[in-house]
Amino acid sequence: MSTVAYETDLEKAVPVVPASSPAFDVADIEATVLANTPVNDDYVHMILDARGLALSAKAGQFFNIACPATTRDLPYLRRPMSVYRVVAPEDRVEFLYKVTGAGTRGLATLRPGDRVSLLGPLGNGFSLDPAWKNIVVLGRGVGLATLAPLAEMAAASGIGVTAILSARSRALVMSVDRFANCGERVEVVTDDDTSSDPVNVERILLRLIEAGKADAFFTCGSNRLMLLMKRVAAQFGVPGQVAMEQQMACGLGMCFCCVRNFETPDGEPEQRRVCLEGPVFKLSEALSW
Amino acid sequence: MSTVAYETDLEKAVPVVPASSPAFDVADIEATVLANTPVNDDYVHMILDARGLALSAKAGQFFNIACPATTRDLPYLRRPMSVYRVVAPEDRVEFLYKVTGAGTRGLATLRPGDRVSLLGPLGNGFSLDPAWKNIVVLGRGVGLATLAPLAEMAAASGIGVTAILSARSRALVMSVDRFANCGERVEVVTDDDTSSDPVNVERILLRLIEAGKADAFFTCGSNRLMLLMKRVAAQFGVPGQVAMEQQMACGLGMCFCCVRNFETPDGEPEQRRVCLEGPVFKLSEALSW
Amino acid sequence: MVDLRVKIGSLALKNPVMPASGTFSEGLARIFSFDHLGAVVTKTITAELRGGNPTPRVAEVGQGMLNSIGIPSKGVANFVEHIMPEYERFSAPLVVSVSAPTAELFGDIVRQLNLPGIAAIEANISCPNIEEDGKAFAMRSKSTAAVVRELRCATPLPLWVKLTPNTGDVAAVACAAEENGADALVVANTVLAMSIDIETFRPRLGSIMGGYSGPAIKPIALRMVYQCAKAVEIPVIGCGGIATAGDAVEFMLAGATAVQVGTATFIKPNTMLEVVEGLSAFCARKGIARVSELTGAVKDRGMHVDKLEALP
Amino acid sequence: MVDLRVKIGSLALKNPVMPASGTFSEGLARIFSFDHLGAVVTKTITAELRGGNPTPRVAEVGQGMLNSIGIPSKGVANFVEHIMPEYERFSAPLVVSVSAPTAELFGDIVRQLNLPGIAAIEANISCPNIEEDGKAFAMRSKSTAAVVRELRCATPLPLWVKLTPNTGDVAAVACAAEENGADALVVANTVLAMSIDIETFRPRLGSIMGGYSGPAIKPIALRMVYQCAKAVEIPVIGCGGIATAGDAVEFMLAGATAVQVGTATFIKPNTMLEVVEGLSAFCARKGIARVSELTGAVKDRGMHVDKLEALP
Ligand SMILES: Cc1cc2nc3c(=O)[nH]c(=O)nc-3n(C[C@H](O)[C@H](O)[C@H](O)COP(=O)(O)OP(=O)(O)OC[C@H]3O[C@@H](n4cnc5c(N)ncnc54)[C@H](O)[C@@H]3O)c2cc1C
Ligand SMILES: Cc1cc2nc3c(=O)[nH]c(=O)nc-3n(C[C@H](O)[C@H](O)[C@H](O)COP(=O)(O)OP(=O)(O)OC[C@H]3O[C@@H](n4cnc5c(N)ncnc54)[C@H](O)[C@@H]3O)c2cc1C
Ligand SMILES: Cc1cc2nc3c(=O)[nH]c(=O)nc-3n(C[C@H](O)[C@H](O)[C@H](O)COP(=O)(O)O)c2cc1C
Ligand SMILES: Cc1cc2nc3c(=O)[nH]c(=O)nc-3n(C[C@H](O)[C@H](O)[C@H](O)COP(=O)(O)O)c2cc1C
Ligand code: FES
Ligand code: FES
Repeated sequence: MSTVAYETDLEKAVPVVPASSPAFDVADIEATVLANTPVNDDYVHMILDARGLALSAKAGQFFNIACPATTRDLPYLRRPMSVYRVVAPEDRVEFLYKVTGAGTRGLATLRPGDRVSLLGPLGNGFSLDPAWKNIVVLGRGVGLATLAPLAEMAAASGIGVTAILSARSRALVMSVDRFANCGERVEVVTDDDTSSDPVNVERILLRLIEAGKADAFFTCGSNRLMLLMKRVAAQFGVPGQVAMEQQMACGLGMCFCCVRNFETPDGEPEQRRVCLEGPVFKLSEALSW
Repeated sequence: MSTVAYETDLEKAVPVVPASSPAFDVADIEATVLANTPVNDDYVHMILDARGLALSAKAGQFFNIACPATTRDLPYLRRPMSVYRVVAPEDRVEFLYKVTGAGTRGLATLRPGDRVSLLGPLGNGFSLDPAWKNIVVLGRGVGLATLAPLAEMAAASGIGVTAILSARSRALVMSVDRFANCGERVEVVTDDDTSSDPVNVERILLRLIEAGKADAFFTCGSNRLMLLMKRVAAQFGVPGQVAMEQQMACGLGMCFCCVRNFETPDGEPEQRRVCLEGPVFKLSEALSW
Repeated sequence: MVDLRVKIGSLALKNPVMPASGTFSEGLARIFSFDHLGAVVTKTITAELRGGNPTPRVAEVGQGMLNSIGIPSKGVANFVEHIMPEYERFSAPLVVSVSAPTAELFGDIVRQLNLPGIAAIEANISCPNIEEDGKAFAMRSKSTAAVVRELRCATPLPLWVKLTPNTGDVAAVACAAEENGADALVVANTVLAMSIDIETFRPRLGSIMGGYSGPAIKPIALRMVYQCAKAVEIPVIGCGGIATAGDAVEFMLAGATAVQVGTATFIKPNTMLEVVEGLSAFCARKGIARVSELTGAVKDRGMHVDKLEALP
Repeated sequence: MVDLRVKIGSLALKNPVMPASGTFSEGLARIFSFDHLGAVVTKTITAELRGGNPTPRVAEVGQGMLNSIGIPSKGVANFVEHIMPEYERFSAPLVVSVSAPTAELFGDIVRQLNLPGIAAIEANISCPNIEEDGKAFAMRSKSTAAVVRELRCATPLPLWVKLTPNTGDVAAVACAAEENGADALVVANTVLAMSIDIETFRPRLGSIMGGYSGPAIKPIALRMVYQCAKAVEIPVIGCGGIATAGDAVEFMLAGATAVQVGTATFIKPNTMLEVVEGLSAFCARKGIARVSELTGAVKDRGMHVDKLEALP
C-alpha cells in the first residue's frame, strides 16, 4: 500500500462495505502473493490468492493495483494491470507485467506471503459473438498479457483462434504456450527476421480472411499494429476490438484523467474514459495514440 | 534511505568525497545490518558492519540514521541515535533503540544484509578527567543506551563506576549486564517498588558522595533525574555531564532546529544546538526540558 | 456512541465527511453506498458545453499528483436529466459545484439549479474572471466579493464558496466571501504546479501546468484552514490532502467544521468510510462526545506566529 | 568533458550547484570541500541581534519538513569576524544572505558588506516590511520594487533577490525586482504551512506556522521558476525540493540558470556533490556539451496553459 499514515497511529477503521450486495460489483481487496517470478529479463508473472469479486474478472478487464514503496521509489497512484488469468476455483488471479518504472519496480519486490491491494474488476472486457467461428488475435509486448485470457475464453466457447504474436526477438515472445495450449494456431513474427514488418503482418491477415478464419479481429499493445488491423478490418468489413492503455488515477470513471480521442460511427470526435468506457473499444472507433 | 528519485533513473553519481582526509571527521557511510533483534517488547538492538570514521565514535556521540520506508511509514528526516557500542577491530557499530514512531518502526524492519545510511560520528561525547577515581552514572529508559559505552570507557581508564539504572519495572532495565560486566556496581531502582522515587535516588547519591565514590556525575534519559542530579551536584560541588535530546534535522549544526535553552556560568540564558555544542553538556549549565 | 453530526449553516449533515469536487462520481457507488457520507459533491459543472484538455492530464509527483482535467462539461440540462437522478436513491444531501467565466453567468447557472434534490451550491471560483484580467475570482478579495454578491442574489440555497490556495491572502478572500453572503467556505482547491519529463524535455501535463493535490499539499491547506477559520464566523470545510481519520481530526482542530476527501479516494476508494469510522473511534478513545467539539480545538493559546516567517 | 560553468550576470560559477540559505554552514566542510560547489550561500544575517524562536522548530511532514527557525542573528560584525574567515580557504564564491525590517535598513546592512571576499548579496525579502502592514516585501510588487531600488543604490555587488512562493503573483514580483536592478532571482523560499499533533492538540511548531521545504514543494517551486523565467531576462536560480541531479535538470529545463539545494542536504549531506556529478553524467549521456544549454530548454512550444485552472 502506498497510502501512509504520517500521524499518530489511529484506531484501525472497520469499513462498512457490504461487499456481497449485488449492487457492488467492484471491490478493493487485499490479496496474498503466491508467486512473483521473472519470466525473462523484463517481465514478471505474479500469482495472487484473491477472493470475492476479483475472481469474476473477465478477459480485457483490469485491476488498479497499489504498488509498494521501495528504498528507491514511493509510487503514489495505483497502477492499472490487465488480468492475465483467473482460476476461480483455486482463488487465483494472475498478472504479467513489464518492469518499467516506479510502480512495477515496487511490484517486483513483492514476495510470497506479502499482501497487495487490488481494486477491481474494472472496465469492460472483450466480448465474443456466439455467431463467430474463428477470430484473429494480434498482440505485441505486454499486450499479450491482455490477449492471453481472451484466447482461452474463445477456446472455451468453441471459437477457433489464430494468434499472431509480435516481438523484437523470439526470446521475448511470452505466453506462446498459453496460446498454444488452448489448441490455437500461433504465428510468431519478430523484428529480428523482419517477419513483424507491417507488410508481412498484413499478408497474414489477408490470408486468414481469405481462409475464412477471421470473423473478428482483436488487438492490444501496439499502435502501429492497431492501425494496420483497423484498416484491414474496415476494408473487409471485419468487426474488431482493441484494448487501449492510458495513464489513470482512479480507474473508476471519476477523475477523467484517462481520456482518449475516439470517433463515433458518424465520424464525430469524442473523448472517452479508457477506464470506464473501455479499456476494450470497437476497433472502428479507435484512433491512433 | 528515505531520499527517493521520483524521476527517470539517473546516472549514478560518484561522490568526490575524500573521506580519508584528516579535515573530514564526519562521513555518510552505508553500513550493513548484521543483526537487529528485539531485546524486550519495546527495545531493539541493532548491530551494523561499518567502516572508516564510524568506528571512531565515542561514548555520547551519535549518528544520524536514514530510516527505511515501510508500507505504513515514509520517514523523511534522519533520526539521531546514540552509539551504544563500537567494536572497532571487528568493524562493528551498535545501537539500542525504542520502537516509538515512524523512524524507529522503519528501523525495526531491517534484516541482516540490508544496508543503512549512517552519518557520523556527530556531536561531542562524554569526557573523563584522569584525576577522577569514581563516577556515578544515572540513567533511565533509552538513556541507558547512551550511558552504557561511557561506563565501559571509564572502566577502561581505570575509573570506578556506580550505575543507577531506573525503570518502570525490573523487566525493562536493559544493559544491566553491560554495566555489570565492566566490573561496576549497579543499583537498579524501579517504579514498581517505588525505589526509583527521587527521595530514594537522592539518598543513594548522597551515600555515594559520602563514600567518596562520586568524583563526577553523568546522566541521560530523564528530565526529573537530571534536575535532581544537578541540584545535588551543585550542593556538593560535584562536576557533572548530561546527554540531551532534541528533535534534529541535519545533526551537523546547520539548521538550528535542535536548540535548547542553557545558562552560562554567569547565569545568562543561551540557546545552544544539541547536535553541535552537545549532545553532552555540563550538568551545571543544563536547564529543564 | 459518538455524535458525528455537524451543521454547515442551516444544513445538518450526519457526519462531517464528503468528497471533494471532481474526485467523485456515481461510479464510486459500485463500491459502497453514499448513505454513509455526510454529503456528496458533484464535479464542477458549467452552463456552456466544454471539451476537455489535452492529454496527458495526470502526473504522479511524489506523494501527490498533478491534474489538468479542467472542467469538461455537458451543460446544466444534461446534469439535471442524467446525473442528478443517479443520486436520488441516497440519503446524503447533494451539493452541486458550479463555475462560470463571469459573475453574471455564475448567477445564471445557479438560478437554473434552484431545484428540489439540491441541498447546496458550491461555487468553484478558482476559475478565471474573463471580464477582468483573466485571474481567478478567488485570487483577490474584490473579484471574490463581486461574484459572491451576484451568487447570493441568485440563489436561496446554502452557498458554499471554494477558495484557491494560489492567492497571497486567503484570509482576506475568505472575509470577502463571508461579507457578501457565503454560508460556508471550502478551503481549498489544488495548488498550481508543474513537472517536466527530463528524458523528453516535455512538460508532464498536456496543459504545461496543473493542480497539485494529495498528501503533499496537506500542510499548506491546513495552514489556510487555520487562517480562514480565525478570520470568519461561517463554517470552513477543510480540503487538501486528507487521507486518514487523523488528517480529518487535524483539519477540524485547525477550525474546519467538515472535511472533503479528494485524491485519497483514487488511492483507496474506501477512504471516506474509513475517515467516518476513524473519527468516531478517535472521539471515543479521547472521551469526546460530539465530533463537532474538535472544531477549532487546537491548543494555540499563548503561542505566537513568528513575525520573520514569510507571512502573507 | 561536459562544461558545467554558468554565469549569473557578471559572476561566473564553476558549476550551477550551491546551497540554499539556512540549510548550510561551515559544518558541512567536515564532510566535503566546498571547492566542489558553484557558490556558497550563508544563512540570512540581520544587522540587529536576534534571538531564536520557541521549540519545537521542526516537524516532519510527509516528504518534507516544516521549520520555524526564523532568523537568529549575531549581527554583521560577528559575521565578518567569525563566519566569513571560515569560507576564505575555499574557491567557491561567497554569497551573503541578508534581511532587514525596512527598505532603509536593507540598504544599511548591504553597505556594511561591501567587502573583499563577498561575491554577491542575496536579499531575503520574504520577511515582513514593518513600515507597511507587516506583510513580507516579496508578497507584493510595490514593496519589492521599493526594497530592491534601495538595495541597488546601496551595493555595487551582484544583487540576487530571493522571492517567496506565498505570493499570488510571483511573476509580477519577479518583474518588479528586475526593473529595479536585481541581477538575479532566487525562486523560491519555503511555503507557509502548518501541522497539528492530534494527540496533544498542539501545533507541531512552537511558532504555530512555519516554512514547508523538501521534495513535497518541488512542483510548486518548479512552476514558479517557469513563470519567472518567462517573465524576466535576468537569471533565475531555482530552489525548492531539489534532491537529485534529475531535479536540477528539471529546474534548469524550466528556466533556471543555477540551482540551490536546501533540505536535501539534511537528508543526504553529499547531495550537492551528487547533483554536480549527476548533471555532468546526464549531459554526457544526452550529448549536451554545456550544462547551460539546459536552461529554458523545456519543449513547450505549441502547448497552452489551460485557462480554467486557477492561474494566478
Ligand atoms: C487498462 C490497462 C492495463 C494494463 N495492463 C498492463 C499489464 O498487464 N502489464 C503491464 O506491464 N502493464 C500494463 N499496463 C501499464 C501499467 O499500468 C503501468 O503503467 C506500466 O506498467 C508502467 O508503470 P510504472 O509504474 O512501472 O512506470 P512509471 O514510469 O512509474 O509510471 C508513471 C505513471 O505513468 C503511468 N503509465 C506508464 N506507462 C503506462 C502505460 N503503458 N499505460 C498506462 N499508464 C502508464 C503509470 O500508471 C504511472 O501513473 C496497463 C495499463 C492500462 C491502462
Ligand atoms: C543525540 C540523540 C541521541 C538519541 N539516541 C537514541 C537512542 O540511542 N535510542 C533511541 O531509541 N532513541 C534515541 N534518540 C531519540 C531518536 O532520535 C528518535 O527520535 C526516537 O527514537 C523516536 O523517533 P521515531 O522516528 O520513532 O518517532 P517519530 O514520532 O516518528 O518522530 C518524529 C520526529 O520527532 C523526533 N523525535 C521523537 N522523539 C525524539 C526524542 N526523544 N529525541 C529527539 N527527537 C525525537 C524524531 O527524530 C522525528 O524527527 C536520540 C535522540 C538524540 C537527539
Ligand atoms: C482529478 C481532479 C479533478 C478535480 N476537479 C475539480 C473540479 O471540477 N472542481 C473543483 O472545485 N475542484 C476540483 N478538484 C480539486 C479537488 O476538489 C480538491 O480541492 C483538491 O484536489 C485538493 O484536495 P485533495 O488533496 O484531497 O485531492 C479536482 C481535483 C482532482 C485531483
Ligand atoms: C531549516 C531551514 C532554515 C532556513 N533558513 C533560511 C534563511 O535563513 N534564509 C533564507 O532565505 N531561506 C531560508 N530557508 C529556506 C531555504 O533556503 C529554501 O529556500 C527552502 O528550504 C526551499 O528549498 P529546499 O526545499 O531545497 O529546502 C531555510 C530553510 C530551512 C529548511
Ligand atoms: S482513471 Fe479516473 S476516469 Fe479513468
Ligand atoms: S540538527 Fe541541525 S543544527 Fe542541530
